[in-house]
Amino acid sequence: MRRAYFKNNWIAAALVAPQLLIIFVFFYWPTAQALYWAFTLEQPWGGGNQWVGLENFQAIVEDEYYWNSVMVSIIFAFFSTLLSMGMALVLAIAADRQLNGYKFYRVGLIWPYAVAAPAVGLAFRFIFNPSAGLLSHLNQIWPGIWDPIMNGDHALAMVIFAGAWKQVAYNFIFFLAGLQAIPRSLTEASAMDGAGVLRRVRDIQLPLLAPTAFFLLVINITDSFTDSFGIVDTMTAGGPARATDLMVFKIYEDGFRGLDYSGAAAQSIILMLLVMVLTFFQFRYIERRVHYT
Amino acid sequence: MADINIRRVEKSYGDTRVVHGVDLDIRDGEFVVILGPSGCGKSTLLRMIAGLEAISGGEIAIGGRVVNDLEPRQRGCAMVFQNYALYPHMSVAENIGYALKIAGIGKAERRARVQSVATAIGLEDYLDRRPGQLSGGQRQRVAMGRAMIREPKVFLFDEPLSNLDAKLRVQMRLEIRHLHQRLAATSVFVTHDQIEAMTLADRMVVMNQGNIEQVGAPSDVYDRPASTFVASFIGSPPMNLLPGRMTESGQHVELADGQHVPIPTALAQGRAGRPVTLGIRPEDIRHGPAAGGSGLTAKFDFLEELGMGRLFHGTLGGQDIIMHATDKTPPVFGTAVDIAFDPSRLHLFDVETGKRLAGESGRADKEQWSGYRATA
Amino acid sequence: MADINIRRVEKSYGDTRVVHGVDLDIRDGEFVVILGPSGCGKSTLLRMIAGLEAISGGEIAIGGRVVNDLEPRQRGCAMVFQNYALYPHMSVAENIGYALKIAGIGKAERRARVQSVATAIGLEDYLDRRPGQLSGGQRQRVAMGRAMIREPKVFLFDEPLSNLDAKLRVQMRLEIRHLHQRLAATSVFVTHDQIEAMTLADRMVVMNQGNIEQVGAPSDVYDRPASTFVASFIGSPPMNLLPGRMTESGQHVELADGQHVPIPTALAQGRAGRPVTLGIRPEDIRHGPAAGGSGLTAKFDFLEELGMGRLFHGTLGGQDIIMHATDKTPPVFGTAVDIAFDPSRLHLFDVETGKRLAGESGRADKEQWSGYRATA
Amino acid sequence: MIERARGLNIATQIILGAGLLTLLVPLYLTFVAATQTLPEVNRVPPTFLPGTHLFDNLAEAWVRSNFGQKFVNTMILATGVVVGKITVAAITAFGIVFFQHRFRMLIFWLIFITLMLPLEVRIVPTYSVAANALSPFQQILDVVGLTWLLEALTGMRVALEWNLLNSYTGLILPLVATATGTFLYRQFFMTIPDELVEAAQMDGAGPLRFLWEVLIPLSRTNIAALATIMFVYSWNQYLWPLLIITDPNYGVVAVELGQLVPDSNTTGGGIPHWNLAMAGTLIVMVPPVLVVIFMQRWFVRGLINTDK
Amino acid sequence: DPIKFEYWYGLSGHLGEVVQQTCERFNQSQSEFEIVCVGQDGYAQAVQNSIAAFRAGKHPTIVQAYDAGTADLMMSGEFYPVQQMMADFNIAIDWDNYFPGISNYYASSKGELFSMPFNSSTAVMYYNIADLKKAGVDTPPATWEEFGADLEKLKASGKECPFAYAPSSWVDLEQFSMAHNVPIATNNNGYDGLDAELVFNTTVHVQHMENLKRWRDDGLLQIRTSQGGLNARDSFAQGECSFYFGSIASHATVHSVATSDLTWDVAMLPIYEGYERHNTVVGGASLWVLSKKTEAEYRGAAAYLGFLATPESERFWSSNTGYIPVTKTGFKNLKDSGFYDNAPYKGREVAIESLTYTEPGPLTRGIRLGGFIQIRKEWTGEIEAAFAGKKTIQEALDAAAERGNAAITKFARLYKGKSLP
Ligand SMILES: Nc1ncnc2c1ncn2[C@@H]1O[C@H](COP(=O)(O)OP(=O)(O)OP(=O)(O)O)[C@@H](O)[C@H]1O
Ligand SMILES: Nc1ncnc2c1ncn2[C@@H]1O[C@H](COP(=O)(O)OP(=O)(O)OP(=O)(O)O)[C@@H](O)[C@H]1O
Ligand SMILES: O=P(O)(O)OC[C@H](O)CO
Ligand SMILES: [Mg+2]
Ligand SMILES: [Mg+2]
Repeated sequence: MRRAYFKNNWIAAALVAPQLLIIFVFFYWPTAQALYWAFTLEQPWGGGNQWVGLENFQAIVEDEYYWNSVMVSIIFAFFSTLLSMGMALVLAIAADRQLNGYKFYRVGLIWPYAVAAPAVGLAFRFIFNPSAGLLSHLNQIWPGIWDPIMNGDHALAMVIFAGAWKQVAYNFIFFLAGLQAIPRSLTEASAMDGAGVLRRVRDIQLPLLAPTAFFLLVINITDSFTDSFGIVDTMTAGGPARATDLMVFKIYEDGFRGLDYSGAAAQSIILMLLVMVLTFFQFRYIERRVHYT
Repeated sequence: MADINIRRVEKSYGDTRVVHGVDLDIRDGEFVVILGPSGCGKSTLLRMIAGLEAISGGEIAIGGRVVNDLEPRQRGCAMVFQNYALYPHMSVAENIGYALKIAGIGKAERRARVQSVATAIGLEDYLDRRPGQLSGGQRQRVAMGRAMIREPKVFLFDEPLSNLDAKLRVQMRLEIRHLHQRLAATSVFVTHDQIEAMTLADRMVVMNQGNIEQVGAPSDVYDRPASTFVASFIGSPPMNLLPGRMTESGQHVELADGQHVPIPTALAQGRAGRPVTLGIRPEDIRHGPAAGGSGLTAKFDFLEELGMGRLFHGTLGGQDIIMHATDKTPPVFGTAVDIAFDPSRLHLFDVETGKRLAGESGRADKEQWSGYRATA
Repeated sequence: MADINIRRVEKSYGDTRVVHGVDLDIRDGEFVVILGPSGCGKSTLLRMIAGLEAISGGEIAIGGRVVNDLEPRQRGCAMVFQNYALYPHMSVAENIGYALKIAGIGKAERRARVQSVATAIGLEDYLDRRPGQLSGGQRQRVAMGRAMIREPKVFLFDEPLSNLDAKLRVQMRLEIRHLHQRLAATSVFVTHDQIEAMTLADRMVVMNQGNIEQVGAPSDVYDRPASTFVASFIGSPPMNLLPGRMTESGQHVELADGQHVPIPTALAQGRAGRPVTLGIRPEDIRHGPAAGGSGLTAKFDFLEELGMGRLFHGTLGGQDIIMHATDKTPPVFGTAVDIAFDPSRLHLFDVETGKRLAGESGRADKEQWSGYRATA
Repeated sequence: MIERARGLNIATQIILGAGLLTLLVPLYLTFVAATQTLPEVNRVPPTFLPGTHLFDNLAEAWVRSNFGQKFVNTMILATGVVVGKITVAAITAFGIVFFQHRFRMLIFWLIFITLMLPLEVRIVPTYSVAANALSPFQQILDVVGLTWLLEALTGMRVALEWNLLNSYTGLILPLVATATGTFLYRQFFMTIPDELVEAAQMDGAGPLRFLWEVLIPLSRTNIAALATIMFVYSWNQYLWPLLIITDPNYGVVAVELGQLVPDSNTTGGGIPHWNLAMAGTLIVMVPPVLVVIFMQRWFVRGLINTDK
Repeated sequence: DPIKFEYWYGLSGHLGEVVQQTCERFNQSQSEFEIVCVGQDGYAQAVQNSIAAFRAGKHPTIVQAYDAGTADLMMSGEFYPVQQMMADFNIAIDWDNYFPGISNYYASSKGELFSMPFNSSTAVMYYNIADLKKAGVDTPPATWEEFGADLEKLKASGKECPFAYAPSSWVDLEQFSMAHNVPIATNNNGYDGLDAELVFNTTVHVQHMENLKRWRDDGLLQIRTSQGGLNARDSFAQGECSFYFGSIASHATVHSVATSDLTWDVAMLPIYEGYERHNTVVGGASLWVLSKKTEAEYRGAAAYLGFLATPESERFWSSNTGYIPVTKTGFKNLKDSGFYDNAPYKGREVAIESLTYTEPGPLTRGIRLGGFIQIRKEWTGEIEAAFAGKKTIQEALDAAAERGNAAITKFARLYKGKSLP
């Protein structure tokens, strides 16, 4: 716990004021408005609204496609996080061994981070194109084995892969930083204790990376729930047959595109609650296990 | 069978050589302390023994087997690190038992051995704690326990006490000694603290800039430092070193201010009229007219009270000196006062090389001194 | 005009009180060292003087002015921190001159003053370096320079030497002393190292668990500790404390194994037959049959070579004891050997309160002892 | 450390190679597509070897999308966000970490929660706010009756208006408001030793001086990391500019990129010029990739103390 | 300075560029006004963004709104009926000159035109002449039965992809139902009241969708969407597939992207045997003038719309895009000048023919359903599910109808107490 503080709280107020003002205007005010809409029927052109209580929520929870969207989001979150964190972790551990070419790999693995999501989406549309892309060869051998256009599972897999790809570099950076922060003497101590490289990874590095992994888990999961719009929009537009209808995409689609502001507002509220609960849960139950001091 | 033989071992990082062809033989069961200032290559040497650092040249053998190319785990050494390097995510029991776990030793046996080690280091009540929940001394003991449990042939310590406060340091020192008495494993202990080195070592190795300056029993090194470097590195406060010149008669050294210090004649051989460095330890100086008569005088400025004696700070022959006095003579400051020392406690060094003058071998040296003492 | 008056000062964190109504007067220009074990409240007290910690009760006045509600910068104190707290991104010159810069002092004057301070602390050649490029001792000096440059009325030091190695510690100690002699600013120095305290202090304040145990000149505290706590805290190795019982005659203390230790009669007053704690410092014990005749015996197990003397570890009256011997008597281990000590060097403490027995005031105590010494 | 693990070393190299390949293949294909003509791009089966039209495509994409101006706009956007965010985040984190007031945790959570509701889902109300950033205050005035009161007293109607549509401010401000930077700083500030604060206090420094002369210089690597993240983030902004910018003079690159592949659900979209789109992608990628490569050393270092 | 006003349009790509040109032509034609035309990259976006902007008070004066948004706009009431506006600014327009099928679509029940007909289209069948010939077919199919048979023949002739298909409510449901004179919803497709109910799950539409699905299962039809790279139109234009259904608006685009050796033409949608062909309905978009603008801006808007209605503008628009002329004289002029006789314009008259095949009846007048954007989405989603084999066509259409009805109900509730103008 910090013990040295400055006393002048007026200055503190002045310092936090800009950010609070901006988030009040651009975040809380609009969110409050959305919250209000969730309990009304809001005319798209702003002509007026009627208070309907929990009806919008009721409609949502009774809609099987809403639950489909929740499921899809959870699957997406789980697998894209697993995939990107898993891959980043393996690569970071490999890179951390600092064999020949380490610097080259480090740069090579970091810079995809800079590529914009729309560009990722476009590139992946290309690659996963069943008739023209890399996988079209597969289709020539086993026709129909890869069909993200009509096969929902394939489409979801494709979106997951692209979503994961986008995150690998970011996760890699954090894992590498985390690994390099592990004191060298611990590695040496375990080497003296008789542990080989792999054993060390398992017994020392992985456990000590847990705080980093936790941090990334929160970021990745939150991100996969809230920041997946771009990829879905460019790759599948939620289809086919709602197989990639992630919650945030559905909100945008129903609200902004379908002009159902109220229903979308209700969905936003649920999404926000869900993300908060997830974050809270992660903080409460996972963080406790991963911090050592 | 765990003697360690170090032959012309060198270490270079890129172009800079930090260990220059070191030779050292450590006998089975011996407790050797490597002492030297920061950056002199102590840790590097130790880590080469451990296998944590590749050897750039020469050869290290443990128990007669050359280990240059062996991995750390194949060398049968255990090491205690300066910052302990405990695994923060494991409990004390897991930390201690980790090596056994890797060796594939069953749970029951592991528990039993961890238990017995924990008892030995007095941590039986802390087995379930994480290192973060322990005090410095307790962590240090865990680090020790972790090394002990493997019953290694060789114990390596890299300044394991330097993070502890003074009180704990004294206590841990004793524990390490007891440990060594019990296990009788060959031990190499690195430190830059000379008290630690003196109290722990069977034999001390004093290093300087990648070279060994002196090897010997602690009292030998203290009483007959092989060079001005060793003389000033060992002893706190350090030995007073005064530039002077051997008189033509060879019976005295003349200091910068013209005072004459009587020296044992044996030392003068062939050096009459030549410049020398005269060494005398603070505790070997005392107040009062010299027993021999022709008294020396020094001027003191202030004293530091140690409780157990006092340190007088002043000048002699234009040079700062310190006298450690245990008597309660009322101090006189600012004017010349008589001081005295037993000539048998004097040290002479070559001005240029810094090497100790007189008989080359320690043995000869000793005899010479005791001979002198007897006749004095 | 910078005496410091501390009146019934208390500090609580929530419900736990960590400083219990401390009273202390520090004279202008005095060098006071606060000594005590970790967690006893030294830093807290110091930080309340500095204004870094709010005062929960009582009053602190500096130069006669109550400062309870003043901000740190208004109190005219400078502080040297344990880890130096140098600004890592500023050069040495910038670190030292930062306070002046804040005070709005012009560049030219600032440079001149930084220069003169740097010369005083011997860092003229390092002004452009960053703290990261300095050795521990140099950093410590920068921290000192930073405090000096403001020419503060009061200097506060919070264990400024504890991160240095032994050698540097000795050297920095001297520098702090010199500094104090030159500037004559009131200084409060916190440490848990008793050597530091002894050598530096005009007056020592020994604290324990938020209370002051003893205040006095270092030699007073060393020679006449007010309690077993002070006795065992000051001195390294610490005073040997042996449980015993005053004989009916009041001339001896009988130890657990039945041996009798002669004591000065003055101490026995009204305590005949009652249990007491007998204290004797390691350096006050020596080999050999007591001068008086009726010898004591102890059994020794091993010794530690210090160069300047040796520590014998053993037991007396069933209790571990340590003897610091400077003679070169060949050690005998495992069997009873004669030891002796001057009764005038004995200390007696109440078993229950731990307080020193005999005259309540230090002065009376002193006279009594010297009286005894004269007749012995 | 002496380690004899040849097999493992080879495996490590293979893993790294494969990982690099996986990450780079999409980028490579982007490059390949950017070097081909339209028919070559659309050929089945595709060729994975670069063609010869890279520079034609780059030039064409550059001209067609008027990237010159878009680059300037995006640079202004990115710079604005980077500078704004670094500033706002730093002072906010400072206010939270180094002062002890009752609302610290409340403010912390107020900011933290903003991470959880993305722009996409509150886009319509946010848009209204962007059209008049003072509208919340106006509405508050209206609701509490102040507007009415003032009108009654002075005869003047309070009409607060600050339109952010089609402006750099509108592009920048909402992006500045998010929480990421504040967190990074908070984490870093928590590692600053108390003594440093106290030393500054003893030296007579007030909070602002401490912030400016001690904290900010010490946060340089963190600033570098945050700047990199924010630059990439704002350079790649898509949805928000798409929404609030209707004047092409304020257009940004990512939106322009999207326009190279028209919405094919509306008639007339024309054939997607994948070759140009990919050439555009390459062009658009250059600045953030350069920034990341240039900053990666500090980037990694700046993150080390933040994740614990 | 000229009076500036904004116009947001949804057309993109080549067609979007032509829209820009109309703006430039207008700006050059006079100096009083300056129209600022902003492409919104898609019909849907144009409407959404306008709504968002409207709510914020920053909307454009004119917006191009597609057919599906018509009911939403009408019910909002937030527009300036163009017929009224042109009258207010004394710009004479011969409203009777407009094709009735077109003007009806955008008019109130009393016949007042709310928005300006602009880019009008209808769905047609694009076919590859050479491929058909190779398969032994000389005339394009007029019935779906023939169409099915032709697919078989094409396949037999070695064509991998006889039919490029992407589910499109506009073609498969809306234009199809009009051509067959079957209802999409009760209340005459919503014209008679907001409380309409979808019935497309009970008409020949079901059979048609089942056929499509069967063709796909038989490998006669390939799904081609932009998500898969080449969309249906481009698959056709590249010669990969022999048939494709889409808007006549693409006529110009197909010309511009077709491979040089592609021989192709368009024809009216096939009809199932036993059904009588009716007129198809107008698609594309019209221009709406939104409320809450200044008089000056309205004056500018009126001038622009007037400018678009001139024969030269109409000619410019129709010749540079595939959209049909919206006035009878406009069509006549073009036709008389031989415009439709030669490539690249030859064939576009098929659209007019389809639109005017019969007089618009109660079921072929158009669709006036609230929340129709949502309904299209539901339909697409369900059809995709059926194509993916998750349900039968009937189940899919039932679900689409049910969900669509919910949207209609919600819309009715949203505007409780109001009725269609
Ligand atoms: N990885 C390295 N690369 C280059 N030089 C190194 C490296 N490790 C150590 N050195 C240098 O080798 C010399 C010896 O280092 P070593 O750690 O052995 O010193 P030491 O005697 O243990 O000192 P200390 O008491 O400070 O631990 C030093 O000068 C150091 O700077
Ligand atoms: N912020 C705080 N909240 C609660 N307790 C505190 C706080 N700061 C210090 N303490 C407690 O107050 C007591 C005195 O602390 P202080 O730092 O003054 O000890 P110290 O004598 O300086 O010890 P050390 O030698 O370890 O520095 C300790 O028990 C400590 O745990
Ligand atoms: O492609 P268009 O412009 O003919 O329009 C088709 C439909 O009407 C859009 O809803
Ligand atoms: Mg070392
Ligand atoms: Mg302290």
